[in-house]
Amino acid sequence: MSLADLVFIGIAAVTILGALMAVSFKNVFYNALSLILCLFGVACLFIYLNSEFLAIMEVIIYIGAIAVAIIFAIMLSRPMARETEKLEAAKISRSFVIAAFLFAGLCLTLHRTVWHAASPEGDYSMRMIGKALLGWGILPFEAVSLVLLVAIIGALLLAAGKERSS
Amino acid sequence: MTAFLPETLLLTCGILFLCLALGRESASRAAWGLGLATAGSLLAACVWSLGAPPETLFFSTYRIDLFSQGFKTALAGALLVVVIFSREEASGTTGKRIEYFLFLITATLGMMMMTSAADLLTLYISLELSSYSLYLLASLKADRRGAEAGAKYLLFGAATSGLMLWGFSLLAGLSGTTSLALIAQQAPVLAAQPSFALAVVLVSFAFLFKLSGFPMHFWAPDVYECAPTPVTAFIATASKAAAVAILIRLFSWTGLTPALVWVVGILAFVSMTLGNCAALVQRDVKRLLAYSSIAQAGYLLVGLLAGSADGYASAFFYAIAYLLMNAAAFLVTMEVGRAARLDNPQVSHFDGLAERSPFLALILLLSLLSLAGIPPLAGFTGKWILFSAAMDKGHWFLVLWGVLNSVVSLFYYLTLVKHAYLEKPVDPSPIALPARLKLLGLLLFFALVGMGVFPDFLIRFTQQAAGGLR
Amino acid sequence: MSQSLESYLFLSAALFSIGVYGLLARRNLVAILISLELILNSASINFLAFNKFCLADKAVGQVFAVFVIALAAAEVCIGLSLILLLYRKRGSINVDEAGELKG
Amino acid sequence: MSGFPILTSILLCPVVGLGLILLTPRRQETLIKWISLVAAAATVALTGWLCFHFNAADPSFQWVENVEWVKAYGINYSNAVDGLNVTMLLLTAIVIFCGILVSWSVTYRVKDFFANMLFLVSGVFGVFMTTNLFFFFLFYEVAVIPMYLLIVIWGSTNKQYAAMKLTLYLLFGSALMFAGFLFMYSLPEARTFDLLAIKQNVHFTLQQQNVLFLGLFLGFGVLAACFPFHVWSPDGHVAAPTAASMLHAGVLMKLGGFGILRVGVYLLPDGARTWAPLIAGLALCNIVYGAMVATQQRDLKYIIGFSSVSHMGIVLLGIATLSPTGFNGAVFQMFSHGVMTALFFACVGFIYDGCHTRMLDELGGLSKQAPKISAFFIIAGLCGLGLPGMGSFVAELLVTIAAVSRYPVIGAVSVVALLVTAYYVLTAVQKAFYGPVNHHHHDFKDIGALQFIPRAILVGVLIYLGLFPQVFIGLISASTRALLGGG
Amino acid sequence: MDLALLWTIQAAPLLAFLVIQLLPGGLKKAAPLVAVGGALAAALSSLRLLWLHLDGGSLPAVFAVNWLDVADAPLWAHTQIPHYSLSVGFLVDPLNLLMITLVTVIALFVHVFSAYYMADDASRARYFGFLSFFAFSMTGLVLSSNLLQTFLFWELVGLTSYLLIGFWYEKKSAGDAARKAFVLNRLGDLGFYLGTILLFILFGSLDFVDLRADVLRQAFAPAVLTTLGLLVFTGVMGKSAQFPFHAWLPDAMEGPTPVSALIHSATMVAAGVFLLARGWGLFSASVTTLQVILVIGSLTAFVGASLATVQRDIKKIMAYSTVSQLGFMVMAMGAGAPVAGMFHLSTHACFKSLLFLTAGAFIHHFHTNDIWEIARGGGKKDKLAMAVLTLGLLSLCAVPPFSGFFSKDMILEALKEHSLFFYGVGLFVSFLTNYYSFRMLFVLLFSKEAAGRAAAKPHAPAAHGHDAHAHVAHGASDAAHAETGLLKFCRALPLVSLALLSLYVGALGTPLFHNALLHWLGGAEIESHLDLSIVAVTMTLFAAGVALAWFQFRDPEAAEKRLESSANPVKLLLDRKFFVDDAYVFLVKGVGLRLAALLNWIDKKAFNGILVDRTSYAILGLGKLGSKLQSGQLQDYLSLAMAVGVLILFFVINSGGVHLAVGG
Repeated sequence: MSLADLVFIGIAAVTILGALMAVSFKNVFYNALSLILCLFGVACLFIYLNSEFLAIMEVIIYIGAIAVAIIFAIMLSRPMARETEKLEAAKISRSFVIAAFLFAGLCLTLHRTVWHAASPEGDYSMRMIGKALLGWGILPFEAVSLVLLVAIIGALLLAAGKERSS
Repeated sequence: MTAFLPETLLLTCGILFLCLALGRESASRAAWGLGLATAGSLLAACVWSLGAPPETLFFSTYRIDLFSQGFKTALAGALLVVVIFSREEASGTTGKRIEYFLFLITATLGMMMMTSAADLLTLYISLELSSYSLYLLASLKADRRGAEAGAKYLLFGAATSGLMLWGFSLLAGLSGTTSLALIAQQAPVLAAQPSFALAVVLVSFAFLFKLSGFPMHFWAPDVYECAPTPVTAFIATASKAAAVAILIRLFSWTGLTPALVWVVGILAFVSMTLGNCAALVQRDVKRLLAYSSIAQAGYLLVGLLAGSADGYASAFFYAIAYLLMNAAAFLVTMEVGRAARLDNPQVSHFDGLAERSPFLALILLLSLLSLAGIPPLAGFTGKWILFSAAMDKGHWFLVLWGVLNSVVSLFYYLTLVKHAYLEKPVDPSPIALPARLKLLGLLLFFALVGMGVFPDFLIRFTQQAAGGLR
Repeated sequence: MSQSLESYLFLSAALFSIGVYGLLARRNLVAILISLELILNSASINFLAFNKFCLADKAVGQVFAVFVIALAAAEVCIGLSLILLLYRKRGSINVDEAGELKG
Repeated sequence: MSGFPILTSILLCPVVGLGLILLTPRRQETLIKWISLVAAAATVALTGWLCFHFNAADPSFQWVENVEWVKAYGINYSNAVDGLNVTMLLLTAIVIFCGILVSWSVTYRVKDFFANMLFLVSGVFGVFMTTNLFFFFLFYEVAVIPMYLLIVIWGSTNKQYAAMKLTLYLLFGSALMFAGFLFMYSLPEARTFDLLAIKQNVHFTLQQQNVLFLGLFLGFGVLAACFPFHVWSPDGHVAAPTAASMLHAGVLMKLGGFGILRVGVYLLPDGARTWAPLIAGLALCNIVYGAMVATQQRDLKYIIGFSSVSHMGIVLLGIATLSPTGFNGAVFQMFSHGVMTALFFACVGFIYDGCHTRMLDELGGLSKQAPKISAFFIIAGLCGLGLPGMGSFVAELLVTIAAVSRYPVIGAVSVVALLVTAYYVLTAVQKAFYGPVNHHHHDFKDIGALQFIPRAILVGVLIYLGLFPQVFIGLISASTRALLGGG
Repeated sequence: MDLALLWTIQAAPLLAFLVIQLLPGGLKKAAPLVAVGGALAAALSSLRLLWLHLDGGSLPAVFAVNWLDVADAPLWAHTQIPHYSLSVGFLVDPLNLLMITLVTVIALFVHVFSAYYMADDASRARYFGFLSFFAFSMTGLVLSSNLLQTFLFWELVGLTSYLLIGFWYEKKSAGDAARKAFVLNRLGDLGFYLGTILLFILFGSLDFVDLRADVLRQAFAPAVLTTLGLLVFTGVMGKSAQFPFHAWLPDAMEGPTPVSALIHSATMVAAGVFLLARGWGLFSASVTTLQVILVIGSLTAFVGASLATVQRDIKKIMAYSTVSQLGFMVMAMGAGAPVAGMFHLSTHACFKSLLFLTAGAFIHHFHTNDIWEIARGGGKKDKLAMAVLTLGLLSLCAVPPFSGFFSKDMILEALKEHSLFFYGVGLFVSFLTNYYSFRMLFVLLFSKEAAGRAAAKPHAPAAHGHDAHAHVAHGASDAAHAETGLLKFCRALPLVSLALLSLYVGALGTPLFHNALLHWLGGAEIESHLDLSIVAVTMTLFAAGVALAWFQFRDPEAAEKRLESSANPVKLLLDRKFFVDDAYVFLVKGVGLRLAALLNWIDKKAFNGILVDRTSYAILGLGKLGSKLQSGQLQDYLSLAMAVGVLILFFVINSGGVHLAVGG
């Protein structure tokens, strides 16, 4: 087992741990912080998958924007940060059973499947990504801008709401 | 490229609305006119594009064929209907008129792109475009209940899109490509893989969410109830049609293994039964219509699981019929609600509708009977060919169950009819119907009867469209 | 070989399941949103893993993942504003207190 | 026999009438009534003409009309008639004509009422003339919904419950038909909904026949009020307004018997053979059980309702014999029972309008006050109890002959109903019409000339049928023989 | 000529009926005239027909047309008959001619008498309409050429009987009696109907001319013949009031008395006996059938006669007497002597209608049916009535030379030849007949007239005053005074004519007239030879009967008191009419209606309750459940969706494996 493998295992462990903490801490603020940890792990995994670009994106957008926005929102509503929620045993066990079975089923399925095989070697460069975005990905690329636009306007509208209607 | 005209038009109008949104308050008065113009010209463009030869655009990620253009026409029609509904400000949209129309347009654009998407990525983005617009539309009425419904819709939808993404990734991993055409080529070989079935299930879950079929139907009653009525109508018509389109595409690409047929069959079974039974105990008409739409999703699935060209054609036909009859039903619901100064008319508000407005009562009668599948209306013919396709594949039990379900459904439809025709109204003042709605009602009337009695043209059209799917 | 496709997939499946667990178990809407992010991330991992092991064109998976991230951002944007709206209207962001619509 | 599309013209009469009524202003009530009457009279004239010019010796379908409708699904708008259809068309025309005359006194929502009546009857005409299963089903359901409205708006006595029950029950039956029709279509040799083409091209296996026939029989049996699916019918009869009851019991229920013959027996003779004993048993239940329960009723309309159940049993028994004689009897019974119950309801409706009650205990001495209406009722009652000289006697005779030859025990027991029927009919007559005048209805007036006409027509038909049955049998016997494949 | 006459006989009463129905309100008074006209036409035509065929040369003649094709293939697996059809038509043979003459002539007299009797009734147009319709049905029955046609008219006479019994329908008892009559007749007719149908299926023909004993015996096994014969005989039992179906006949006296005279004594009830003669081929084909017929006839004769001995109501006495005499006729048939039966039918028709009309005359006058009341009212002062009554009774008691003597003598003779036991029964019944006849006569004759009766009893007691209804407005004496000459004529003519007929019809069967009637009916070989031993016995019995009656009723008032106070099992048995009515009440109310109530309950609870209501509740419950599933909790929704998803996942994995295995 190479070092890379060991590190990989470590990263995977951190990711899983982050994820577990992100859902299990009762305080939502800790959840958000755990999420950041988890996302960091994911970004590292992306590097393992030869996608440096995506790793950077993950850090910039996910951690830099999304996670921060979440923390922002938590901070915006002061009580939220302090509040620890009471969890219902029934709900927890229900969810746990479903998630466990889901995991088992997914693993079983994934394990049994023969995947399309391709060489891991190839051009992972940003240039290729840029070409793809302006090539076969042009329509989604244009569309996603519309989506973001809609999201922003919508968010403004919802968040502002009161001011404009009155 | 001319075939891309409808989308171009929508995009242009969307930008126009965006500009308006930046403008002054007074601009919102022009919104309706502009919206109407948009929808009208869109419909014209779609009809015009029907004649376009089949082609693929944007490096084979976008597919123009009779099927997609047909559905786009239907979507444009739905948009037109909803815009006509939106002349008066729906409750909760005050001050958000421009955004309202903008979201309508982006949602329609997303749905149109869905019908044409030939690549997983395009499909994903267009789906999200329409979904996000719909989430926003549904929560426009930013009150307690509206926010709750919006949040439920969004979270449910986001979870669903997570599932879908998983499905997409599995498809990509199995086939080594994201092009749907290429996936379709490999589908017969891939069908033996358990992950493939899983992927199809996951993806169809996402589309079931749009179709509001079991088990992804839970958002529907709550959202239908709380969204502004025209928005509910839009969700119930356009979104549904788009879901049918994409389900047809999906099944025609991936094919249906026996196991999947079982799965879809069981989902259809539960959907029909649950929707119809739960509708029996509803008092809120919009909620009732939501459950009815869950049941209708079940019928549609019965046709879809036939997996034959006939099945797809009949699902197409039924989607159009469903669009029309739901539009008619919501037209009446909206007007009754308006007369009662309520956004959520209860069954009792329909009392004496036949005296207050015989025309509305007639439209209601026709739409509900059509929903129940009573001849000689569009819903009947649709159901006939839908179930006929399923029967061809030997799904006699589902067919029988479906028809029995429509008997059950007749109970609540007729209850509504009874309220309209029999009960004495609390407020006997006549309901004045604006001319545009009257005209729309008349059009829907003729469309429902026409599709029921002279369905040949449309059936041939849908069969031609379904024939060109692969 | 720990860095096999399967190990990525299992990891992603674990993330996915954890996300689902959080989605189903947490009461706090923000926590639910966080769980959703886990699910989306697991999908991203999938895409990139397949990108490496299954896809010939190495740009495809990456592009897909980029879009996933972009849309996740949009989703969080709308989601957070909705949550805040709900918080304003109800004074609570617990999901089980938003149960007025039922039946 | 191509040329003038007379069948479509018959169908168009009520449809055009309906259109005209919809265009007529709501206040022009008399005009609306006259439009419907003229439309109904036109159907009587046309069906009468049809009966006279029908070639009774030819067992094949005549006056074939065929227009391609939905090519992809083998749906043709095709009409054709044989003896069976012709007589049913005539029955429908007679009953609707009388029904509209009887409804002359309707004052509430006149326009809607007559529009519904004409709509309903269009459906019935359609069923009786079409040879395409799609249109068969279409017309069938077209006839159901107006019935719901008629009951729920103009009905009485627990009308909402009854109307809903009736509608759901009938549609439940039609659901089975629906599945059966689609199954036939789905067979590779078929790919069409055309009755004649299916008969010609498709060779059902015995198992298919057995399953399909059972399904279709249950479907049609519901409409024919076959035991134990009869429960909708008495309630429905009771709640419906007069003319609707007439049409309902007189014509709609006959759709069931007609369907069993036209679709079930015609297409699936072997299936019919398999299930015939079961049908005979159920029919016996209908006959005896219906009559027994009728003795316990206190409401005149309920009595008639259960008597209909009993009489429809005779139709079913005739069908179950699977012999031309039995079929003749069944069809004859459908016709005469149609006319008879129409007469019954025409009388009870009038009495109810005048006395505001139908309970036997609250009636009495009506013969004294209103001898004419009483006489009509008594005549209908006598027909019901199978008095010779009336249509029902001949029908029962034929059915009993066929039944005794095929199922001696069932045939013999079925005759018991004649006794029970006599008991309840005479009890009803005695309580409602004999005895001293009840104070509940001291100002009840006998029928006038206008209301006399429709009832007199019905009585005339009944007696004519009873005296000259061969005229009727001659019309149908070639066709009934052909049903089982005989020449 | 024959056909025209037949049509006249058949159609004249129908025409009268229709004309009466169509008479406008103002002309309703003419109804009696129309009806009498119709009856007269029929009577004259039938006499003319009889005259034409007296030599019997061209008989039997059949005029029939096809009525209904039934089948073109064998109905029964074992039969080879290729074509079944039913016909209608006239059959003319001596039996028919005798019967039709009898019917039309008596009908004519009754019509005339009715004109007197119903003169004051407001509904007499309806009455005469029904009466004419009865005449039509009865002539149809008599003239019909086959068994089914007979059944057809058989039912129609039943209907008119029903309508006329219930003529005064405001009275509950009248309605009840009418219904009872119809339903009991129906009960019998079920057998008739089934028998006819079975015969048709097996034999292929119902024409009387085809029903010959030798042919039938060749075609069928004895058991089949017995079954057929007994089935048809049930109809006879119903119509001719044979035990245990006789219960309706006494109740039928609720109808106007002329109706009783015509329908319930002379013609309709005799139709059963007529049918026995008509279908003699069928009945005589099986010895067992005849045996049963004989037993039933004897029972009936005994029951009728014994019950007649305790009645106070003059019409009831006569009704039971009719039952008894019908039993006699049926006995004759059972003993294999149809000619004797028919002979007795003819004579009985004359004297019994005479007796009923006399009773009617009394009732009309005294507004009571009770013989004691009539006697107190001065019944014996009505000389004409008393004279014809006595004459009729003597005829009934078979005293020579009255007509009853000859016919009854013939029956007794046949019985004696057949079996001594039944001969004994016949003699005993004769004795009873003598007893009750003279009981009535003595009561009427020896009672003392009560003073001021008319004033004291303006209305008859409810229990007896059946016919009083018509006269509510009038006092008795007023009515008497109001009788015009025409009405008196209408009263007297039938009485006298029938009396004469009662005297002489019997003679037609004696050597005096060369046994004309018997030859006519049965051929040349039948002779009536007075068996002096029988005459001696009957005369002894006559004397005994009269003596017993004299002994008991020479003082009617005392007898009345004595009867009221006495109590013994025999009296109880007779008072309760051998419990036959109770048995019927039990069967109908205790068994039939209870069963019906049970079925009704099942219909409500089981079919309506379970099939409809419970099902819909279940569906609604499912709906409530489904709506409860929609709990409002987002995570419940998601959990459910996910759980379903996981289930599907495992399903897909497993079936995918299966698929792989199969594919591999």
